Amino acid sequence: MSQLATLYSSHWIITFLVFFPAVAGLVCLFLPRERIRYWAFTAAMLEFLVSLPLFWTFKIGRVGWQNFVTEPWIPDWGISYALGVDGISLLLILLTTFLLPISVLVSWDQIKEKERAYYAMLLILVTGILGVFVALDLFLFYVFWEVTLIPMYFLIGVWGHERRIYAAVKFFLFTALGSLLMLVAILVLFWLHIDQFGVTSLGYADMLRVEVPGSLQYWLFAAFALAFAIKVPIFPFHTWLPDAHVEAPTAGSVILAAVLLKLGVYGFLRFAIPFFPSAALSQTVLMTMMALALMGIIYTAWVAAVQPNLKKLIAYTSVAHLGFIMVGTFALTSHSVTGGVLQMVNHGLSTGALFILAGFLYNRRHTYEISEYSGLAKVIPVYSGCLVLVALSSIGLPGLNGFVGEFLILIGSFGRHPWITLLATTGVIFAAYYMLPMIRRAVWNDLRHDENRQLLDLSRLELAIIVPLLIMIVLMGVYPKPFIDRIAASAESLSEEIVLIAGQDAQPQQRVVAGDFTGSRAGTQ
Amino acid sequence: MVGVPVLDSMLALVQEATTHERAYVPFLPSWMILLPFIGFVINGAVGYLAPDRRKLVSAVGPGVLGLSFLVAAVNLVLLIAAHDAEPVIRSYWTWMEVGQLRIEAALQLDQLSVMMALVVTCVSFIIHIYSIGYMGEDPGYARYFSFLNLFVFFMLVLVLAANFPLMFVGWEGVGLCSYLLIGFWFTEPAKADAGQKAFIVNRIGDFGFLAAMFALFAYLGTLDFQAVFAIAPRGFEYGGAAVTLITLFLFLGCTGKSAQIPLYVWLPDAMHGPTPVSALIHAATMVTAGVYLVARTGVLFALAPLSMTVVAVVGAVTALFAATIAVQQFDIKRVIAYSTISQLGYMFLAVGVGAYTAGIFHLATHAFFKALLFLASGAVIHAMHHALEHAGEEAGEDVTQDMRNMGGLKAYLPTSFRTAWIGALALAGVFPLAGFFSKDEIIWSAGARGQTLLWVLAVLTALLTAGYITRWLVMVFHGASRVGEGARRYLRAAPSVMLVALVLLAVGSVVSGWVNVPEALPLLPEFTWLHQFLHPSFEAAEHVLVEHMGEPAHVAPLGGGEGTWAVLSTTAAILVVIFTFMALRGKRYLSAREAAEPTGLWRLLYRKWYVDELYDLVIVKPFKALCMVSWRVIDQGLIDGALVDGVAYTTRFGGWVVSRFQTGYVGTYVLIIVIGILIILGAVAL
Amino acid sequence: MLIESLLLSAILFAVGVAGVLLRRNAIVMFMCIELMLNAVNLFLVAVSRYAGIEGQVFVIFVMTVAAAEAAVGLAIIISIFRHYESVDVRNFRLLRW
Amino acid sequence: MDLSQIVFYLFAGVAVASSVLMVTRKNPVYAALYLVLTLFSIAGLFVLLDAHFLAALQVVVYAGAILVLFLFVIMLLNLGHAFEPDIRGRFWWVFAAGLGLVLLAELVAVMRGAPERPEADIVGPLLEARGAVAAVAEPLFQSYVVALEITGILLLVAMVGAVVIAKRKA
Repeated sequence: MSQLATLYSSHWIITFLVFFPAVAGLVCLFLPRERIRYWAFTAAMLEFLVSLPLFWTFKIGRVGWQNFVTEPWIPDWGISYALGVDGISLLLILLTTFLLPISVLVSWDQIKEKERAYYAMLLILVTGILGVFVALDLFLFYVFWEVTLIPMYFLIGVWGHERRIYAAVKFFLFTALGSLLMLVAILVLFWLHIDQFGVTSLGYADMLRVEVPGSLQYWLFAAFALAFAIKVPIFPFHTWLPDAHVEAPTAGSVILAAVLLKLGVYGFLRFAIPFFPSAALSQTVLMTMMALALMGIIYTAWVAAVQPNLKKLIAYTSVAHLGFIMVGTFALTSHSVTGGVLQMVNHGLSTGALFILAGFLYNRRHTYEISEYSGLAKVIPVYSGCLVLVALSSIGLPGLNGFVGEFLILIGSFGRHPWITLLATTGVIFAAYYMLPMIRRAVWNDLRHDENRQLLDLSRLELAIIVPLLIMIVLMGVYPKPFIDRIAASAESLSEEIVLIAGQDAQPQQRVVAGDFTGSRAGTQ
Repeated sequence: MVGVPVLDSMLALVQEATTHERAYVPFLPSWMILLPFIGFVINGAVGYLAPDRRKLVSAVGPGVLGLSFLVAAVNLVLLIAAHDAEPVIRSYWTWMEVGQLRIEAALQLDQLSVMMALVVTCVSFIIHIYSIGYMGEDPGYARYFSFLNLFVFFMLVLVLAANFPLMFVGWEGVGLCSYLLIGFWFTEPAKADAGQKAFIVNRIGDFGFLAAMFALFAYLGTLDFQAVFAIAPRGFEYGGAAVTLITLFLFLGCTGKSAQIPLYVWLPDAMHGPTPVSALIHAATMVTAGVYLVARTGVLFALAPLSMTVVAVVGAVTALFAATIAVQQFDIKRVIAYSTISQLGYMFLAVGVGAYTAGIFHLATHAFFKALLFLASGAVIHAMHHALEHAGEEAGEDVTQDMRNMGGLKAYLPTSFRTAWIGALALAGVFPLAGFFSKDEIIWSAGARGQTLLWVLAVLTALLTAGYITRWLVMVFHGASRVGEGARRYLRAAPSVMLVALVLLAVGSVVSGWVNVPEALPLLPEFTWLHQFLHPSFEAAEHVLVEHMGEPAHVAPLGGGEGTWAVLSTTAAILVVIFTFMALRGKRYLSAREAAEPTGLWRLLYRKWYVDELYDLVIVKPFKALCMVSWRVIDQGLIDGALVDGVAYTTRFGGWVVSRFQTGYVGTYVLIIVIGILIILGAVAL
Repeated sequence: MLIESLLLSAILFAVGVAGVLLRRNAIVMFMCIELMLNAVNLFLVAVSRYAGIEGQVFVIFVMTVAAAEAAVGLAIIISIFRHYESVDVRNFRLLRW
Repeated sequence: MDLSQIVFYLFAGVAVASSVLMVTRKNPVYAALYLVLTLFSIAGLFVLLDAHFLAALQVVVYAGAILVLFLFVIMLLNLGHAFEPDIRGRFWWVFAAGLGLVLLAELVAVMRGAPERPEADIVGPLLEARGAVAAVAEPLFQSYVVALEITGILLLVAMVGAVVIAKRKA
């Protein structure tokens, strides 16, 4: 037992988690076709089971890195192999490994051609994602960041639907554009570090120490922020997402929505904001980011409300949800950041489940048009029950997971930005406005299409896919404390440190609450 | 599950409590909530796995509620025995905890919450019994009961929660059940639409609730009821902007849930649900949650006189407004629905002038007589539906529920007829029925707090109420029968389970008023009992009120004491009832198919002041257009078309231009190479 | 003689370029290219007198490459001629995407 | 003006004249022969410029082998008759000449920087000491031996390639 405990506090477990999927993916290429999916599932399940104990071995309340390692890799250029886990990345890692076997199962009967490459891509993608979450060296981070790009491109472009090429190219160009600018910014940081400390390094902690002079900070922040904003995606950069989702195969959509988008928020939390705190928290930048996030919440909710295509609707709701998370991220209070990280997980579960359910419908009728379905509750009640439950979780019904994250984000942000939070809160109204009509049109009403009369309810395989998600959705709504506990310490120290640094650098403009929200402010005892 | 030994121990506890005075120790509080949830799980499972096991469902659905009611009753007795007990908080687990924020899954048991829990479980239990008969032949029987149980679960969470977020869980949860139950017969688009409307309109209110919570936390650093109410008088300046905004946000939540102006529009549509659902959710329990919330947070409202005024004014105006609409409705359920909105207005008027007990009192009595009225109309609809269906005529909702198609039903449905009269008179405020006591206290309180205008509105509403409910009785039960010859033969009284429920509620409608006999009418040895019982819950709020506004007066705006006005008002109500009855009894109504739309002012009322049309024109349509513009013009046109694809097309065009040089002829390439060399060399040479 | 040699190589190169532009016969175009290569060779040799023997070494490489190029090029011309019965460059426009 | 300079100008004149004729003659065979003449002149210039070995190579490889190959191909393809002129129209005459002149001007402009009188002749003494062949061969087989080997491979590849390409398809 103690050996196991030692293993789980060492970096080897993380190293294994990161690289095992890629190795398994490569093995896929050499197996007979009919055995690929079994192998992929075994590997995915192994990955998940190995990752699971991390949840308990993670030391709650401890600030700083766990399972940390840093070994020189290419010392001439200051590149090291540095990994570590903290409260912000832990749940995202577990979310990724949790969704991996589910994605494999989702693809089970859906992917019928080029299976070898498909499962290889899926697994390699997970390596990239996990790598981004744990990398603590900018070079390593950038490599993993780019690794996520290519498998996703192929997943959409090869196994997608009709307009897959358009969507894949759009996805690729958007994301590549952002990451190239980020590379430039990383290089600038690299040179600044050499100037200031005389040694080459790209390590995370070293980069934090770099003093970036005045206006350069804004430029570098902009470069990082663009890369992450596209990934999130924040308002004007969001148009690749609906296309990518609509065209991607179900598993692609699941991974894309549930985990890949989180890389953007994670990037903001881990890199963009801590590296350039005074730029990020300067009034102009902060207000711009908040305004864009609000646009994401409100405007995309409007757009989602009129979507005729189920997957597009879900995609737009993703943008809206991530708007909430961005508000929480930039409000930078311990509550809002904790809520933001928790909401990333919640959104991964609910939106992942929504995409899976949309995929189930697609497998039956080969269309995502909502108008093609009606009265589903009558033919496939179990499916409809799942869909309603997941939709409710997505619009933040208290008692289900979505509420907890949203609540923490908003209650945390209110103390610092009351008016912005109020505007963001209107999102809950619009959430009902886009989700319920979809439910009404698809699930309620009478059967209007004869094709739907013969629909089969969820099969055992499909139940096996969706039930774990539903359990998590309810569990995280009713008893989110264990999850919050793991996030809170890191989120708190992160937000406090950044606000402190930014406060030293600039005039403390955004610390005061009550002046904004007129009235007297009482002591809080 | 609770078995017989538990019942024994329950009895022992009650016995002990009534004989000795002792500190309040809650009796199985979690089971009160858990029982309906267990019912939900069992019925839900049956609904999916074995929808035909109706017996099981009939036993479990009402059974869990009965047990839950017993638990609530025991708790009430225990509370009564322990005079002025402090609230007891039972915490089960920590829901969320980040830094300063700590939200427990905790129940608060005090006079107010246990009293509410008792009303909720009692009315729910009776309505569950009624549903056995009413929904007996529905294919979604198990699903219906599982939703209904789930509703009671959430309602109890709402009532018993010890902090705002947990209350919000119940708050949204009951909204969800309301959504599911309004749209219970989801295959009909109108019903699915109505459910959706209810949910979305309620969400607007929920926005207010959320915002209030955020602000409360920002100012006070806690969301537990006890802590908030303890800190608030010191933490907030009296009448300050902060507390005013917070309470206004809370009240926005209330207008949504309790169907007040401006968010009342969903409630009439909610009548599309099964009638027992209308009785339980949209009359007796859920819609009163707003009143409960204002009463619960009385301290905060007391600190914000402006919000108090807003609450009272909105309440009074809604009361009158809805009553006017009720006068010209022909749908049997819609009349009562508008009546509900109107009565809720009364309750808000009460809590808005600081008469919290009066508000809760009316809430309780209203729960009985309004549920009774709904269930009686349910019995009528059931009979009409049955008759028309057997006669082979069209039996849609618009036919079976239109009062112009009824009339003279007293001969066929005697029990419903008698109980409906009890309910109607109670609603009209006729002595000695429940409504008399509670409504009278509200009107009196409004006057006593010096709100003369609101007092006038309330009195007017009372007269209108007596009028429209008499009209309702006459149109349904009296006069000549307008039911077709063929169908009339099939009119049958409802199953006995339904009648039992009617009788039980009728008893409640008679008795429940006597728990709070006013001081001015010394009819019982112990007057204002409810007031005294609830005193601990409202003590703090009343203290603040008295401190800043002084004691309420003892004379009405036009002079005269409480007793005088009580006698006056019941006399007036009786007169209006008699007058209306006489005036309408002989009137001949055309059946719905032949009747023309009313004209003049009547049409304005018949069309509900055109509010739905106005909302549609001013809010819904522009908003839909806005959504469409956002998508088509901004998202697809501007961002995706002009910017994203624009860049792509520009690049592609550039590529096309350059590709024109790729002629494939060696000569062209040579030429281009040479020109290139010349240019480079030229640059070097110069 | 350095200046003169350089000038001569420039002239020969220019003539070669003009020839390539002027002619349509693939073989003659090839010969013009050979001329240009020789101009460069001349340049290298002229400069190598003062810069070192490497210039001459380099000319050897140029010659080899020229020989290889001539061999492959002429082979291509033959195969094209087989197809089009012509070596006129107007007739073939294969050098496209 | 000493003898070597006279010879230089003689060869230079022949080279320029024959190259111009090569470009302008219609018949490919004539063009090839004029090219041979040019190459010979250049070989002569090589001698004057102290590159005796290269001069020999020029005559043997270029004039001897490559040009024979050209002539061989021309005759193989039976192009010697010039059924139609392969020279472009009048516009192209002017255009090509113009471009050529511009190029010439630019080359001259670039080469302006060359020293009027270079200070030391390096190659002359080397040839004296080592002999014409060894002077070139030593760097070729020592410093540049890798490049030389690669060149050998290039020739092999070119040979194989030429055979494959020119082979008549079955």
